[in-house]
Amino acid sequence: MIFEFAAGAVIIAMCLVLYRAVKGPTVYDRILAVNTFGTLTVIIIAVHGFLVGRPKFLDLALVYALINFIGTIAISKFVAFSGLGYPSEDEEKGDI
Amino acid sequence: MSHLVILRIVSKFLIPFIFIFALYVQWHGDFGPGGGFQAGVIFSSGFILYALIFGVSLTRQAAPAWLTRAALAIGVLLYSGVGVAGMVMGGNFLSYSVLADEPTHGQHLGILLVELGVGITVAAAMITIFLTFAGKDR
Amino acid sequence: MIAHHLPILQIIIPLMSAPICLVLRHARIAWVLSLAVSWICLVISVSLLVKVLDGGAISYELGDWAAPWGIEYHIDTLNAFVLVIVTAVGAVVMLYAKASVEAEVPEERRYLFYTMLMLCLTGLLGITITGDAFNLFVFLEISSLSSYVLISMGRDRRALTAAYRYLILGTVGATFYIIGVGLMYMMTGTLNFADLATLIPSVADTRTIQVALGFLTVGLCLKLALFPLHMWLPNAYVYAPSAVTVFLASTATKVAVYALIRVIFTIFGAVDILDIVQVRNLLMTMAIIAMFFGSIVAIYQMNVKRMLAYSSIAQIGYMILGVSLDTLTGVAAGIIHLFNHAMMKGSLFMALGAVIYQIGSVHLDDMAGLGRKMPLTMAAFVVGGLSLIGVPLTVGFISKWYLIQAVLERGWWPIAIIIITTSLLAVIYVWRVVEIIYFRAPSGAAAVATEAPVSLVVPTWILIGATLYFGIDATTTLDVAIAAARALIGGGS
Amino acid sequence: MELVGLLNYWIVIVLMMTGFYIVISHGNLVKKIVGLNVFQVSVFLLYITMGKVHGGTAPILEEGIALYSNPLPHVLILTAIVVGVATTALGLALVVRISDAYGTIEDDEIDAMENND
Amino acid sequence: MVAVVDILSWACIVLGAGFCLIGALGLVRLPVVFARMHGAGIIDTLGVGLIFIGLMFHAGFSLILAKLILVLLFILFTSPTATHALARAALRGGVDPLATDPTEELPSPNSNKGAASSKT
Amino acid sequence: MIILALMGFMAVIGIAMARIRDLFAVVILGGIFSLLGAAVYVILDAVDVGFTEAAVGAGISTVLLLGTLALTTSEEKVTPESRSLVSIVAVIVTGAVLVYGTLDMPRYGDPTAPINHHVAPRYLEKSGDEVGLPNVVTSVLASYRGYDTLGETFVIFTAAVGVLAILGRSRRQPKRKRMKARKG
Repeated sequence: MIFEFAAGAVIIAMCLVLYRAVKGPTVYDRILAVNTFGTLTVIIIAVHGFLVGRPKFLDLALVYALINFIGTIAISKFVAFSGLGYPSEDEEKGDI
Repeated sequence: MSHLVILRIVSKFLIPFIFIFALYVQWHGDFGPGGGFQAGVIFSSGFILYALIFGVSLTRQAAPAWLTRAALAIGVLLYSGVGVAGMVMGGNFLSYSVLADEPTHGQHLGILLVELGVGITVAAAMITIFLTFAGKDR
Repeated sequence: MIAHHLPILQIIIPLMSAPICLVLRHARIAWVLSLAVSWICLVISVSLLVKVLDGGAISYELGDWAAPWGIEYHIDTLNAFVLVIVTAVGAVVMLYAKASVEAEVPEERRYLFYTMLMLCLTGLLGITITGDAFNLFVFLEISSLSSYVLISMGRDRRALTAAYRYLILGTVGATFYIIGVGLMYMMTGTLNFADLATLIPSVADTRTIQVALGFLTVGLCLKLALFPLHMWLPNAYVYAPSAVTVFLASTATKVAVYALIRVIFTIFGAVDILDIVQVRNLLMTMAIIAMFFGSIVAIYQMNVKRMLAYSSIAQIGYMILGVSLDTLTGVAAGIIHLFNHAMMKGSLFMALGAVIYQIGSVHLDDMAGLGRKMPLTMAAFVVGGLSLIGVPLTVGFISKWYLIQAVLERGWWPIAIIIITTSLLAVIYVWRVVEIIYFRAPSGAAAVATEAPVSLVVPTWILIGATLYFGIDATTTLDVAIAAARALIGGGS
Repeated sequence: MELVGLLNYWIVIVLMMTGFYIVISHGNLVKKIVGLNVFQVSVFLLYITMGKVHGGTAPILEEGIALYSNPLPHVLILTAIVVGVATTALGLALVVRISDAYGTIEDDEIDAMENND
Repeated sequence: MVAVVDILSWACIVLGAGFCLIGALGLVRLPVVFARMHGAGIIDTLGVGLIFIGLMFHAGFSLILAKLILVLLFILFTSPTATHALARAALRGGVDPLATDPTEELPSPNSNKGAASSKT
Repeated sequence: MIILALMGFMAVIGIAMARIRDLFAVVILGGIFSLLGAAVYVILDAVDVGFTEAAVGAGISTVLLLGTLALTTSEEKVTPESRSLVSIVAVIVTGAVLVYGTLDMPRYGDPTAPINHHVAPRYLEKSGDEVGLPNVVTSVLASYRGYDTLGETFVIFTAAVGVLAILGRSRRQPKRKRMKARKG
């Protein structure tokens, strides 16, 4: 019962956050929304585990959190520098 | 973004845990969700995080091109090697039961090695792909 | 011992050679390895064919798990025959590749080229040999991904867009295929071809299965470039490196046709669902349109490679027409045309590759007068062209003869007339090239051209030799094709 | 009301068609790839949906649990996800090269340039 | 005893869920990105924290508790860091932290001029 | 209920992705789409798949898409109307065919569906004895259908080598050209 309530509340919160993600207006709003959305997904997964009575799979929540973090960093970095890395000019990096 | 102190410290602190988590996922795949593929991706995501914060060239020092290339090949060769071993030991290709005295032991061994192969290849592949993209000049 | 493992060795040897090529990082060694592997594959596939002809279908259970639970390799006459086609072309292409690749691919990417070619070969063999619907998808993707990369290695920048468009359409096709497989799986609970064939009849009248058949057909037709879904093909063939064009033109679409035959005749063979959904009539209509469209568009092409690409679309039409007839002769004609078309298209594209090697272009105007400058190559081209038209003593005649016979058996003489008409259209486009290469004075690069190197001419003539040999004495190929067709039409697997 | 059991499938089909629409209607090369991703994820959902059993749980054996969902679709989709990401990576690599060679990633503009070539 | 734990857990989860809603509302209603970060912050700390603490009461002493603590710790570490990185990026990108009018279009290199959807 | 809500979100995001022209926003929404998809997989009991989709779809794919945008451009031009009309027709026809196909399907979650009776029960009942692992997905993945997984590994191998072949720089390439390209 309590878990259903929590899941419902989180879903409503997701709805609101989703509105922000779709609406924008700036990229930063979207990034913020994505980050929050990821957190909410982590909650949903954790709560769902308890809801069905098999809360063993919390490793998944950890992966979600991790990916969420990396994704946000990557996006922020992309926005700040328009690139993902610093390919330094004077280096020989034989990729092939 | 390397001048951002907070980011650097937090990620330096996190990256070892990411690798440990990847290893956990790799070995825990038999009992819970996870396995070679997921572990490989998580392992590579540690590298990706490092590359995002500290730059591609530093990451290339940690994972040089020859190493990732070798790992790519080693992973798939390990997988198919297990299969061939099954053939040599008298079963069909990829039959693990003949690898040890008892079928279930053989299965365990085979799955362990095979998942390891998958993990190595996937990690190497993801690192290669990411670094090739991030290291390309505009 | 070894004989028992032949089916898997067929796949695993080229598969494992790819990572070895990657670590060796040396173009020459990679080529030698690929060459050795491709010839070993040819030997294996021929011995498999012999074995199948002697002792019936072979089944190989991977991982020692019995069929519906594990994955099974099931080799009957049809796939043994297709295996021989693929490996034979692969072996000859490897001979051809060295000189051609050295001219067209930068030094440091050559070992990657051979790695990819090995993976592509493996993927095609894997599609052919497998008895499991999802395993087919996995190998389909191996071959597709590697062929996108191979195409993108062409020198022209349009190679990139050709590869990209092929990637998008190919992936859509593959996704349609897995939707179809998913729907079939949903209704039957199995993925094994033989198992599907026994279970499908009981659910054949459900709408889900009908839709599944539709999606499988559309997905595979995208891969095999049947008429309205052929958009990716011309550019991909034109801008790919020559060796890749030869390889893909003579194997990739053939294997996709094989997969379609497998779906229609093995999985859905035991039911008359084909009549319910009208798949067969649709295929036939499309095949006939493809024959006309391909031939007519080919006439207007100035780039000879593109001309042959459109002619391929027409030839695919012949194959599908044969398959859609659903009679013994028709299916046999379709199957034998797989083989024959692989031989003649392979040799034609090889000849064009030699031209590119020497004068750097296959534009019709640039090729003027080449008949005297490169006599051997151009003679090969002419023989290949004659075979494309269907002149007696070449393989093209055999397949057309059987196709017409099959059509007449059904009493559909208008279609026979259509076949003859499109052959006449082939005369036009082949004649245009012949006229220019023999009856015009050479100019530009062609004026100083010389005969192509031996390593290009010999593989070309190997395939031309096959074209002539199997055109004169078609008993072997015909026997195999008819045996394969009989196994298919007999219902079930 | 027996069609309620199909509602999930219908939503999945809507998702699939959204992805398919993005692939075939948009001229931007990156967006096509994004659409392909959406398309594939939805097809994966189709498989996973058909593997679900009411009252079942994740197919990880444990004492005291009798009903599990069907593991086979999961296995197939694991494979398919890998294939999907492989295709994405290759497609994006091609897009980068195309952008280098043509200076644009719009299909129409590339077409125009190719016709001039 | 059991009842006390249950009530505590209920209270935590209800509170946490409430904070999630408040945070989400803030994300929608607040004017600019820097202000909206506060809403996100509520979800990332109080929302997640309380819900997870509530779940921990349910889990009791087991491996699940350890995993819950790990996930919670991870989120508590990474969320502020991510928000920090985002704030830096937004500042660099030219979003004016003092702007109050939500309708004001803020110039930034990547702001989506094309967000207004086209009728496709 | 949770599933329907999440799938509904996915549909909303999908439509938004089709309409928004800022590619950057599209990629971000794509990330959410994958994350939601992953959550749906988990709720539908496919924990392994959810795991993978989260790591791959939401993680790697998004990062790669961002990398591509960084190397190209992030604004999409308008698509001609005629083309989208044709596409809409094609999509509606395909969708209608699929919906037609669903009508005879076993209902969602039906334990008596054929899919749960032919091949799968053996995995659930016997894999504990035959393979001896609690995670049936791993048993099927690595043992029963281990050959598919071998193919899958080769697919990712192909992709990595292919990306190298398409994008990789040679070390013999002169540096000056690259420096100039970067400055320019």
